[in-house]
Amino acid sequence: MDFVLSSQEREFARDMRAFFTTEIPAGIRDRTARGEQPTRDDIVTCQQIMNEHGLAVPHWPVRCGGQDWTPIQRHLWAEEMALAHVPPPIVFNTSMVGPVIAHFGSPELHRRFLPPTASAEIWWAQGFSEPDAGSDLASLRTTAVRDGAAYVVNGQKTWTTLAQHADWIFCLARTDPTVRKQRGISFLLIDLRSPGVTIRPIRLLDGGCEVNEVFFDDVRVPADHLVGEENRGWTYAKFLLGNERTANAGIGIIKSRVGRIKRLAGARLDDPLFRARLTTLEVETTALEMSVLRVLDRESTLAPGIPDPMSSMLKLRGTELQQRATELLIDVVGPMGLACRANGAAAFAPMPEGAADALPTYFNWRKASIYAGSNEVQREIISKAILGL
Amino acid sequence: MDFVLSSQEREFARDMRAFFTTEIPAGIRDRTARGEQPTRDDIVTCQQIMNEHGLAVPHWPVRCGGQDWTPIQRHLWAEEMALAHVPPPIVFNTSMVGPVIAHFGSPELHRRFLPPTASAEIWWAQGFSEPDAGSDLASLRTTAVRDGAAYVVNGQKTWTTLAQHADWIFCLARTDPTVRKQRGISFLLIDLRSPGVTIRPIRLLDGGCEVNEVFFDDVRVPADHLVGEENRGWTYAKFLLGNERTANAGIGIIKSRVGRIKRLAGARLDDPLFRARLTTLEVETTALEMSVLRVLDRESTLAPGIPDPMSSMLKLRGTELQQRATELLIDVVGPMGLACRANGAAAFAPMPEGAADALPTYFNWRKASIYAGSNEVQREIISKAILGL
Amino acid sequence: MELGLTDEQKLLATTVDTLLRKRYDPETRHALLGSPGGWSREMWQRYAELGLLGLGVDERYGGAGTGLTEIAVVMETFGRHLVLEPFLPTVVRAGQLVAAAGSAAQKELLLPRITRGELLMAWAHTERATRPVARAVPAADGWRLSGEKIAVTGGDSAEVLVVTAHRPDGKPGLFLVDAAATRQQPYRMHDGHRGADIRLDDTVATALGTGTDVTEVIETVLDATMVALCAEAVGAMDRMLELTVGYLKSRAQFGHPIGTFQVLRHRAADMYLSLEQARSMALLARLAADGPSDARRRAAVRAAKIQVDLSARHIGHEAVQLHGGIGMTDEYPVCHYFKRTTVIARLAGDLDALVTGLGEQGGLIPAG
Amino acid sequence: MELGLTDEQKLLATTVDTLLRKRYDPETRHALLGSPGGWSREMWQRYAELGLLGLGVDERYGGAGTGLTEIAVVMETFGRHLVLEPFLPTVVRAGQLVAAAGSAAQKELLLPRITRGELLMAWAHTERATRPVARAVPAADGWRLSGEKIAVTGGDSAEVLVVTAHRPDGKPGLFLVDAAATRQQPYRMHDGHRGADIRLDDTVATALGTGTDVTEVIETVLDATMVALCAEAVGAMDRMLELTVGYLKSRAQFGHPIGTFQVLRHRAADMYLSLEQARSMALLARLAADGPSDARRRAAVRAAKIQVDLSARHIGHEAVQLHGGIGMTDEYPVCHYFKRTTVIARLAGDLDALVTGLGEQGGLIPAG
Repeated sequence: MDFVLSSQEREFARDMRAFFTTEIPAGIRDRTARGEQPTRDDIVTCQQIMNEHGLAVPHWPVRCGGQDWTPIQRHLWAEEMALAHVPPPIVFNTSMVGPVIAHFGSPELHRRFLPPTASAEIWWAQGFSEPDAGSDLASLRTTAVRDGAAYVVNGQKTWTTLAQHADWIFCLARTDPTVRKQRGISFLLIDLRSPGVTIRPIRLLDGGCEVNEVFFDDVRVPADHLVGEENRGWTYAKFLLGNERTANAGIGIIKSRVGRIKRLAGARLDDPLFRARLTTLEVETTALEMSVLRVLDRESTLAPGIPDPMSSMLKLRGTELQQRATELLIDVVGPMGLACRANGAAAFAPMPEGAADALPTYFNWRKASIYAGSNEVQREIISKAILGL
Repeated sequence: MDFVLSSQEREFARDMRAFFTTEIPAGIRDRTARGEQPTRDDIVTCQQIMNEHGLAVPHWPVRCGGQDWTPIQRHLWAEEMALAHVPPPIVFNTSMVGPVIAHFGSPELHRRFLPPTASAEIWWAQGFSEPDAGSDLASLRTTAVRDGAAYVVNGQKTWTTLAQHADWIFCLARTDPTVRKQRGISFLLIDLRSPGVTIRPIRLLDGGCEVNEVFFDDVRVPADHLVGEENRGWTYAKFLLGNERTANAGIGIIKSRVGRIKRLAGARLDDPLFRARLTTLEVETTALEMSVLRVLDRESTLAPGIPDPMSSMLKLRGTELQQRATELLIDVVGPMGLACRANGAAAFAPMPEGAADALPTYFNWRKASIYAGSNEVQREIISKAILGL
Repeated sequence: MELGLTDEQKLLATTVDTLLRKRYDPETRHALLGSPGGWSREMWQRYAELGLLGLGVDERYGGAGTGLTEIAVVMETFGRHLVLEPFLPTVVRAGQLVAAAGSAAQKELLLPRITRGELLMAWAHTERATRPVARAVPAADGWRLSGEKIAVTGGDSAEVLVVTAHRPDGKPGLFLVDAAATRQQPYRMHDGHRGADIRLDDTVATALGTGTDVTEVIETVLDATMVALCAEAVGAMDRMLELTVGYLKSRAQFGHPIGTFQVLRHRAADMYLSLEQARSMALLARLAADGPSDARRRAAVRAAKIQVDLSARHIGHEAVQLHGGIGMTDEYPVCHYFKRTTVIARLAGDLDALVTGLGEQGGLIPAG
Repeated sequence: MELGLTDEQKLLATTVDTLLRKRYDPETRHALLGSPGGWSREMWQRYAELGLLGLGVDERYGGAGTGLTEIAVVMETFGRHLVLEPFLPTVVRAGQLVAAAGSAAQKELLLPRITRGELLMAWAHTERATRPVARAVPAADGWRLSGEKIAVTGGDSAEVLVVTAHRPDGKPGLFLVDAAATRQQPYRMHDGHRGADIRLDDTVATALGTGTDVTEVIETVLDATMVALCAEAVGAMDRMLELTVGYLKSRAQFGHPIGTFQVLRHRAADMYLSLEQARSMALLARLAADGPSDARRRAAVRAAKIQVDLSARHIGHEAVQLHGGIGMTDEYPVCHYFKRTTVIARLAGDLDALVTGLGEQGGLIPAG
């Protein structure tokens, strides 16, 4: 498909490939390629290497360490990273809190937070979701009450991904309960070591604990850890969510999953039904990739933080295809995949690759159609914002 | 699948098969088997033969000419009829107006209408749907105003199937506009030769005109052509619609379509993808057939006219499978099927069977998920009546 | 990366769309459907005047000298208006065959007349699987062809046919045949387009060009056909969604516009997804077809046809369903779009064959 | 036509359901999942007391002398409660193999102990496609087996194994093996059930029964396994829909119970369709399995497994999706049902293989 790219773009992609496949340790990439989850150290190591080369936060403003790249270049950077099996930089740092601080934070916040955010010295968690506010994010109940030079925060966040690795959390909290629900929300930066913070892991169906509940019990947050203006947090959150117009399509994830299936499928590729399912998935993935390129092609006409309603389509179809790819791998590994090998269960002979991760990944990836705005919410957006229904 | 039947039931099915394959003219059955539409004469001929043997209206009350059969026997009668490619009796006569007259009509209406309704001397049309009342049937606007010994009927019916063949029409008309919409409706029998009746055919996407608009312009209907009580028509309509608990599954239609596809498919059956689609359709059809039998098995516990909410499931899945069968036949006939052979377009050599009817039937059968309560309405019923949502 | 249209290409789309909005409303089209020829000679002349019939034809033969992009732009607009004129058979198929394989004299003879709207052509290529293949034998004054061709779009009105036939050396050949010298069974197709079955009995023919191996040319023009059909289907699906959304907004049931029912809104959203996926692949196919004829191009074009077929089934079914009964009527436009996309999905190979073929070629995404 | 259950069978269902409601709530089950053996010896004894472990066993060996229907009734209830005890491997698989093929002495030795809950067994049948098949060679005192078996459900706790192995004459044989004489790699499966890979190295074995061809027995017990799995899956899917509907009624978003959103209601309706289709086929398979072992029975059982797999994918995906995040958590029951049905759908052949196999056998509906 790279014939749609210009020769400069193809060269850029080659440069990225060269960078990722030579500078990132082969051990980390090989493990990722085999379906293992990267460790905290793996992720930090990779982000630091990228950061040393100016490649950790290319989409930040140039004055904050970003690159003056086109949307397609940013896409190729992410794509080549995925195809080289490099664990991506911490999304909460580089795609979420970083751009918000860069666009709305004070010079003091810039100085203090942007460099360690880019270099992964600080690991951020996202504190948006709450138990009683799922798709209805703005109905959140966590409160922040000003008390002298601090806010006192009380409440509970949930689905906080990788909070067990995190040093800080950026939170939406209600600072004015008297106005319409979107109006009274502020955007706060909170040190997770503060007294009154409790993190409780949530075990998921795949056996892992990648998400957590985070409780705030009279947590005092210095008032200068407010980003931007008080009560404007909803605007910043929308900016943050509107920024990633094509990432949720997960083209790199799908392509590397399909590539892995093809590498491992062996005789299964001769089964016409299996192959037809795989081929159809490839066709729809290619269509989605082309849709991503169409969105990127017009992205330069949009200011940062303005969502493109077509992103809803990319998220919706992308997550469906990501999920379908996980299902095909189960068929490749067959009965060898039924045992929980994560618990140290071995076999008498070396297990085929994928046997340990096929089912857990399939289970885990059911999340994709739920998180980041459930696919039902995306259909609402499409029917209203695009079709005018 | 007949191993689920008792030996008596199997014998009954054999008897029906023998009747249909010996008493019904082979010419008619052969044409139906080849996918041709039966003519008016074909239908009347078949119904008359059945009626002479007491087999046209087995589900009517015994005192009105029906048979004292079990639900499963009625099902086997319909199933064997379909598998023998016999055009079924006029559904408007035998399943709709007949049972309503039999249950709610006066002795005078019985005498006058039931025999010719059973024998197809009268061909009935159904006058329920109106242009502005699709799924919301009760919002109908046709009015019947009492004037001496007659009702004066004004309004318009639509989607009136085969009205071009019909002698009489049974109609829902509003006789009291002052009460809640379901309350003021009456059930009238109207001679289509009455002054003021106009029938306008509606051409459908397959090129045929199986449905019509029927206009009533000051049509005088003798008051004794009211069935039952004035303003109770909605009750009778619900009785009528609730009576056919399993017919909309169309098991006989699907099985004969699948059987025909297998007879015609030839080398296409060696295509693993085609065969897998066919096999999956067979599995789901068998599941549906078993669901039909489960509904029949408990049908004896229900009074006539009481709907079984599971019927919604049979209609919904049945029409989907009927439609899928039409799609497979297109693949069997290939490019030969693209020409409208109905317009006298011949070919240089005999055309493969199905070439003339595959696409028209596929187009025409899109109706199945729209009529008789659209599949969306069926999902409403299931979610409310069965799941309590 | 250049995905957008140039200003000239956008102008072309607008010009054609404006003409069709004015002159090709559903009633006009409806009347054409029932007319003897089934399409408008007057419109054909207008297309000629606009230069549409010379798209893809070299300037030295009176054409515009442009590529497949312009053809796709026109086909997409034609798809939105369900144009019945035989643009695909004459300009895209036969015209491109002549342009690619014809001798200078043949091009000189045929292409200017196509461009000026004076000559209709068609490509007789498809055969019944169960009949003997069409064969060409050399004769003193050229060739003689025998065999039967089916589903020849535009074959009813074409004056000159390009016919694919097996040569004695076993390779496929392309031949020019005077349509009047053949026997024809003309018909209307289910989408309203006209076509014919064509019989050749020792019929006089001339070889198209002088090349001995036209496999590559056939492949290229089949790819161009698929690109054109994909574009047309996208136009038709786009309009089907537009009609459906419009209907949802205007039709009331149970006291509300049915477009307020969440189920219908979400199903319209899924139709949009299908449409955009098809649009993306039609674009990819067009970009690929502008490139060299290699496995990558063939894979992209076939993949596009697969996606378009999948999308067309989904959108066609849902467009009719969401319209309810009105969607089934010949009078209301939506079913005509559904019928056209149904036929498109069965032209140039059915879905099972395309998926199997693409899979056997290794698919689109490399093992890794 | 007899589709319903007898009063005795209904009583059996109620009795088992009542026991499990009392003694097998999600918290209890959750604790068992993490316990060393992974299931409850105490419950096993209760099943024995209720006579469940003797279902399908002849009365002369202490069993109930009933058929597959009773087993299906129990399995469906077990599915609703996600029972972890090794009923399927011991009672349905190994037990039925012994009952069908064992010698009188073997039955006498094994079946009463199974029935009383004193003996656990498992059938080691599945192998890795890439490893050499397990082989049996005769020895002076019986047989010696070598090979590797995988995904042996209940293989971790079974004391006696039935092992399928190739005999020197090329036919499959069934053998009894003391589990202690084998090497085992025990594990938890993704659905919480326990199993093992088992290695035989010239391991002492006794032929099960005296018959020389056990193909038919293997076929029959594989069919019984599928019938039991289909019933269990129906119970699990039934409960998943119940949980989902309950959640839709209780969870509020945007100020309304989410069950008032039409999209979610219709998707629940589609789940109901899938469930009832699976229920119907599970019933058909059970009725078929009570009949003679012929092509018709095999087709019905495989068709049921196909429908159950299709329904399980649909219902499992939707149950988790409609629950949102909570459906992903280990603490909330729905994902455990989803995991169990996911595993069931991968036992006894995957969907592609089942569909291809059934198609090659001619399907279910005759040509006509």
